[in-house]
Amino acid sequence: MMAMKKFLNDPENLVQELLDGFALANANTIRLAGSNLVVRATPKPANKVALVTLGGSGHEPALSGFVGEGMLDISVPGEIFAAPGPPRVIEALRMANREAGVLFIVLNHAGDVMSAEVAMEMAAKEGLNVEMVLTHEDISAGTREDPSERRGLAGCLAVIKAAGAAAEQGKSLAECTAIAVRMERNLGTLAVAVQGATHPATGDVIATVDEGVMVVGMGQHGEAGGGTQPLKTADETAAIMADALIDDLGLERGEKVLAIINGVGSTTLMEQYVVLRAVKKHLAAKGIDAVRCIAGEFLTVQEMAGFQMILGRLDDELLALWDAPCHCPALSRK
Amino acid sequence: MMAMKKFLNDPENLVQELLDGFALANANTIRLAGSNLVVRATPKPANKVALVTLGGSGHEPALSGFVGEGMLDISVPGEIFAAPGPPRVIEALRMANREAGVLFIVLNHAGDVMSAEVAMEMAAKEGLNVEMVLTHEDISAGTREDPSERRGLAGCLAVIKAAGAAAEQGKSLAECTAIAVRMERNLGTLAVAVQGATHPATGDVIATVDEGVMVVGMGQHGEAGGGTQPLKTADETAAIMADALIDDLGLERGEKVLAIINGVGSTTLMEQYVVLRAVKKHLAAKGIDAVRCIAGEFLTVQEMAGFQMILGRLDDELLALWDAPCHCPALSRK
Amino acid sequence: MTTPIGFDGFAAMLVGAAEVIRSHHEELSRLDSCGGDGDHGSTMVRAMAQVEKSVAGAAGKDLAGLLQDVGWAIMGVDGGATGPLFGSLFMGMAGAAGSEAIGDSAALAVLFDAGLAGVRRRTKAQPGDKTMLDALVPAVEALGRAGALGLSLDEALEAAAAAALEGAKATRAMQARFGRAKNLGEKSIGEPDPGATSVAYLFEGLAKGVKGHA
Amino acid sequence: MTTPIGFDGFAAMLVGAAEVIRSHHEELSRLDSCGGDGDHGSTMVRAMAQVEKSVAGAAGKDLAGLLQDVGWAIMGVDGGATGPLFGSLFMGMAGAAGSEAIGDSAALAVLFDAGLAGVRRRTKAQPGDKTMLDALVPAVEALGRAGALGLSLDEALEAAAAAALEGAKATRAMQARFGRAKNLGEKSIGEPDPGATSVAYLFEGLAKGVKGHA
Ligand SMILES: Nc1ncnc2c1ncn2[C@@H]1O[C@H](COP(=O)(O)OP(=O)(O)O)[C@@H](O)[C@H]1O
Ligand SMILES: Nc1ncnc2c1ncn2[C@@H]1O[C@H](COP(=O)(O)OP(=O)(O)O)[C@@H](O)[C@H]1O
Ligand SMILES: [Mg+2]
Ligand SMILES: [Mg+2]
Ligand SMILES: [Mg+2]
Ligand SMILES: [Mg+2]
Repeated sequence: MMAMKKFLNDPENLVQELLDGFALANANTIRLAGSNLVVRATPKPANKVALVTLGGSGHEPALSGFVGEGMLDISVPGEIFAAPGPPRVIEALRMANREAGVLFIVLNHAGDVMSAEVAMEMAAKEGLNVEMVLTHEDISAGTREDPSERRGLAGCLAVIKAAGAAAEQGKSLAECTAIAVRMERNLGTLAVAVQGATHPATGDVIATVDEGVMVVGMGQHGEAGGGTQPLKTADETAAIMADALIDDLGLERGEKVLAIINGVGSTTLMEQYVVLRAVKKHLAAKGIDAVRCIAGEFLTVQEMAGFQMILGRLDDELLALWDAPCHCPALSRK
Repeated sequence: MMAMKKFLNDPENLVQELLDGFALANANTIRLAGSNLVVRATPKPANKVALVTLGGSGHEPALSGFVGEGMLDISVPGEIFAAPGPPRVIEALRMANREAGVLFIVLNHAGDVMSAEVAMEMAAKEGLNVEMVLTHEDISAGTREDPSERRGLAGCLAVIKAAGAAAEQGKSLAECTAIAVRMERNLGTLAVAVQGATHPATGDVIATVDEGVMVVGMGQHGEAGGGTQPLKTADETAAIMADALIDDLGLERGEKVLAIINGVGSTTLMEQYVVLRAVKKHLAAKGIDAVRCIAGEFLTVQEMAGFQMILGRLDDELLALWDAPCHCPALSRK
Repeated sequence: MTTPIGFDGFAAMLVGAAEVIRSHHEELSRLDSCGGDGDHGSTMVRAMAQVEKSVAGAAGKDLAGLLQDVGWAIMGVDGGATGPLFGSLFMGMAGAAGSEAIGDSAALAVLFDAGLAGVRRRTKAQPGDKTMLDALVPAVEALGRAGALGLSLDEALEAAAAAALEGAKATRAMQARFGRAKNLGEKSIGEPDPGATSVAYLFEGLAKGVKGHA
Repeated sequence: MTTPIGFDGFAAMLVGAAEVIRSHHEELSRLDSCGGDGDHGSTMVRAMAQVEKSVAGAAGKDLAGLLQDVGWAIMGVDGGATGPLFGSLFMGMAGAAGSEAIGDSAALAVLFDAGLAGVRRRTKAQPGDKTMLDALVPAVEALGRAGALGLSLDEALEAAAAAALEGAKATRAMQARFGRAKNLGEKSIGEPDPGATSVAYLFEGLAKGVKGHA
């Protein structure tokens, strides 16, 4: 495995330094408040539902890069690849708490869920008005019926976008929650990796990929999509992954979907565009219309090479919510 | 050097495929027109100056990702790392031509300049109203007095932003040109690389960096600029590079600057934030105020690892132009 | 010894635990490198610093208050699963603790039972899944047996430490079914689980601390 | 031969050049791999396909029209420096060509002189800088000498091809001062320049084409 070729200082200070730089780079959108909570520079009116999330650092721009108009209100960044502890999470929930309520979106990873659940127990005791929604849309493990083994990957972007737009429109907490759940239940994500990554603080190898192969469903056992296999062309890879997602989601002719290609680090935007175009074509050949398509680095894993493909079934309301304006460091729609 | 770990199809079709995906991913901002020219989805009113640029592909999101409100009107993408030929460039100039005039921004690379000059000769014959401005802000070669050997790197972002905002405000071609030149003359860019890259179409190694070293002064295609040294911390690297830029620009106590950290590919946003924060601090210690700071991948070089540091002296007008709204695939300011 | 364990006793035990765990942090990170991300040692070091800080800051509080503070402080280390799991142990104990000192090993067992219950609310992992539970469950069971047999407080803690160590060692042959190491599948067999090893050092330190205090 | 070279003659020469260059495209890419980015062969293949296409499409035009179309088509290959440089060669020639055929080698020399001038407007590179100029300049000079000596058209083109080849070979020992290979500094010494090699093949093909046409 490669040596670290990173521009870093003392690993002890890494998270603080990256948050300081993040805040500097996005001063007109977000700021740090309290115990390194990431909040909007211009707060959302208090009569609207607030959105909160939490998650480890090292995945920039996720998740704090989703804080902004039409998206999140508060993100609680943890240590590198490690969830923040419950004290900062409950601090965020208290800060967000309001009559309109708080929607708390949590990606299904053990540490995140543990922290979230402790905070939710405290929130209940304190009488905070919070609903929690778990995202677990990675199709490489578990089943759609029992998604408890399914991880939350970059598909959270679509959930946050839909619920964030609904909140901005003044929808109730119950409505926002229902929208988040509906988007989540209609999402699938599948990852492919061609190069591993190192933990930037410990220097530990956190994933390896052999030369000349690609691993579909990285991090799990790769049941869907065939797991470890020889590196294929962009079009072949797109087809394999899209078929696994179509199958899992039960997508049918005539349906409309959102397609996202999320680069995880070293894979270029150029390649992401090539793959996005392949997905669009592949779906079209099956009568499925990718009515909205984007590509970019939304949730990364250091210098890992590969991407996550996300498909989401869109009904008219979810489509309109996707099209609603937003402005956060990682995404901007007019 | 590493083997290619890229998701690609037939290299012959690479540029077309990436442009198709790019257009798909940014359908509400840009579209393809004519011979693969990238134009705004919603054209700028004809009574305002138009901005045009050209450049090789493989540097995504640059340069076509700078097309949009408050930025460019047309970009002419070339082949991978190779300028488009004059026919498509003159096509773009004709398409952009208007009474208010066209500002043609060209990065100083031999092929780009040759194409631009042929097109400018034709434009003159045809009576098109075009002014050309060259960007050559890489301080690793040449001198500020004779910048002919200085390449145009990611600093073009600041030039396009300033001139684009001026054009949007209805300033004349002479005014827009003067602004572009003033921003360009007050810019410096310095690049550092810790890992090379391959040409995605030919598979050729286009830059190599030995293990454990960094090369300061390595630019878009790995042109050596001296400066091979052991890999240093983020803070040390930032200080070395910032000092070189301060020196070249003759920055003094009390001055205001724009600071941009441009990730070139594999270097994470996390690292870019850490470096950005270091630059801000380093400048502050010298009494120079980095009043505007951003980080991100604006102009990349495939899987190369490293970044470009850009400093630009800001007067009140240039600061206001930087703050003006814009909305293009690579940058969005409200 | 038969001195009841109140605020001071637990404070000494916790400081003992912090010392032992800190002295093994490199081993803990190395073990986490095998199947995880190599940060368990540094996370435990941060957690133990929090423990010592809250011990110092809790002066004047009762036992429940001390345990609550310690649990909450551990929760705050932002170290992924470790914070909520180890934090829940102490917060669970805090819920069962009163203001009186712990007079015998049966009362100590009740306290740790509540701590284990707190941990179990955070994870579905069972003994055999190669997690901290593989050390914690036998340690708590040993305390229960000690209570039933009427052993002294330090005998009980020594038995718990021995059981935890045994349990941690046994994880070497197990395949991880929780935590990051789960992704390794069968390759997770061969080294002990870092979290279970931490629990073994925790009980070793508690037992040492109680003696120092006596 | 003494047949004047008009549209048909130049068309045959250009097709001859396309054939020779295409048959060496792998070598050209390999040479570009040493100091550049390995695309010179494929760029020249695309350029030559454009040449053939515009030869076919220019039917009915005069010599100036043919050369103009060919130059413009080469410019359109989007291949970095190659398009404007080789395109300017032919567009420069077009500017000096009339509607009449080229009757002798002196007239041919005038034409190529204008082509070279076109190239020189695009670059400051001089012979010795390890670029296409190292083959082009001696080839055009050879044509000039042939014109002065009153050699036949095909003798003139053979002399030009020989001079171009000589010039291209000599670039092996040179250090690149223009183009991507410049970045290699001294390491650019050791292999011939791809662009100069292309020019040599271009003249070889032109000379072959003119004979085929005779
Ligand atoms: N879901 C879980 N249930 C029980 N114990 C767990 C779980 N996840 C992790 N652990 C324990 O935590 C240890 C790893 O701790 P640490 O490295 O600090 O956390 P992380 O895995 O977040 O980096 C594992 O060895 C295991 O004992
Ligand atoms: N500035 C220049 N002046 C003269 N010739 C040049 C210049 N730049 C490149 N060349 C010629 O072009 C050749 C490389 O062509 P090619 O590989 O097609 O272009 P690129 O360098 O854009 O990839 C070089 O071998 C050299 O002969
Ligand atoms: Mg990246
Ligand atoms: Mg990248
Ligand atoms: Mg760990
Ligand atoms: Mg080349």
